[in-house]
Amino acid sequence: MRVQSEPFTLGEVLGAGSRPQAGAMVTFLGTVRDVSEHADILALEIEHYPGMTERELERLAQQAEQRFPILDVLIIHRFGRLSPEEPIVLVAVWSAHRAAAFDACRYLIDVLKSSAPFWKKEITPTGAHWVTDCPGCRAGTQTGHVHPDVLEEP
Amino acid sequence: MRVQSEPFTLGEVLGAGSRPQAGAMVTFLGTVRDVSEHADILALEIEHYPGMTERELERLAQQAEQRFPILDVLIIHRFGRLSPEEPIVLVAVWSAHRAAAFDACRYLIDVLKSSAPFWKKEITPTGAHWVTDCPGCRAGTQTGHVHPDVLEEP
Amino acid sequence: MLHVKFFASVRERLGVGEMDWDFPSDGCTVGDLLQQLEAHFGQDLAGGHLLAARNHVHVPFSEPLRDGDEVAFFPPVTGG
Amino acid sequence: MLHVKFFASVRERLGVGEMDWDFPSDGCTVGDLLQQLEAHFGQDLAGGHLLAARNHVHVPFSEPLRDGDEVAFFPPVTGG
Repeated sequence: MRVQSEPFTLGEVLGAGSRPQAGAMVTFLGTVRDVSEHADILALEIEHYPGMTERELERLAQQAEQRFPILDVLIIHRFGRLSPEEPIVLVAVWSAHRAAAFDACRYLIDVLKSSAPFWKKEITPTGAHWVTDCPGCRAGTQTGHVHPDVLEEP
Repeated sequence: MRVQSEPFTLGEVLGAGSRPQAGAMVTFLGTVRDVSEHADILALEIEHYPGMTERELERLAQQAEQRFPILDVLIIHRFGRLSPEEPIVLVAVWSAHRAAAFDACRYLIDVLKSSAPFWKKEITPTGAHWVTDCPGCRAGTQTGHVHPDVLEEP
Repeated sequence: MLHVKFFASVRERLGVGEMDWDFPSDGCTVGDLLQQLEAHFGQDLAGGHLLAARNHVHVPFSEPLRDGDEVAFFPPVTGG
Repeated sequence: MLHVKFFASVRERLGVGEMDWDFPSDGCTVGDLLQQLEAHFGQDLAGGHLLAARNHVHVPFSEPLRDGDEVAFFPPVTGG
């Protein structure tokens, strides 16, 4: 587990990729896109909860290791100000066979997105806004729904 | 698509990993294990069908691009004599969102394993044998089943 | 004493990242604390989309608190 | 003329990697060619687990051949 503001590259953190006994490695790399549903993205600001973040990522990795026959897990998540094309998150899973590596990697990024305490703010040419990821906000189905979305100048 | 005997590392072939417009990259790396179901593995010899291999990998990549909303695909597969921990195959898929990248990467490695013309021979301390990947051989359920498995000295 | 933290849009709305708060009383829950904080700040904290953590672990609003706890309030997470 | 190739265990069993073979006749299929080759080599090529390609494309044994084709026979593939 690493929670850091510094950029990283796949080559730096994974080297050749292989690990003894592992026949399969699956990685997921999430990067900053230069456009969202709403606007061009100049930068992404990621806030996190120091202390809880590390604990939560550790818990998720342990959960994956109990749930799937895997050999090792690496999670790196960045915080701070990130530019388009920069890496945000890397999840790498090593296992003897590919099915477990795919399943565990996908599980980890899914649960990370719903439980690790990170929050993204998109900086666009017309302002900054927090990314929301709640069904009420998205679908507009919840009556009297007011999400704490704060708009501000970039 | 690359079909080569030379080793490669993730860092060399993927660089930072990110590509413009892609928010997600999923990779699968298959490496030589030092043990199989039967024996310790000293090396793996991979034979292929030059000409057909390239054509088949190109066809699979196009199929994936038609089937899933993805932006780019990279496939590298090695042939020749490989030692434990060396990379065999890399499949990398870039897309705007993670679901398509996971689905396409898994699809590609699954279809590659069943249609790309590569054959593996395991070199063990007691001899060499072709890896078989047919249900009849594995389950021993097919009556009169004789798989063309040739044993020879290493 | 409780140590209370706010993150992301909640932090920005309140203009406060962290604060100490006198431990209310035994049996007090995360939800009770939230009501007191909303009264203190004179505003609804999150329109029903607030999450809470106690000592770095996600908890429901029914979670009871103990003196010395660190309690955090934040909107749904959007990492990854 | 057909150009015929064998791979992996099939190649090793026959001791032949590639060979030319006179084009049998119009209407001849991959399966027909296989029967002629088995007669020529005096052995069953693959115990029912043989795959075939015509001009670098997987084909069923019912595939008709044309003069000048490259035809390959091999066991189930095991790459990846």
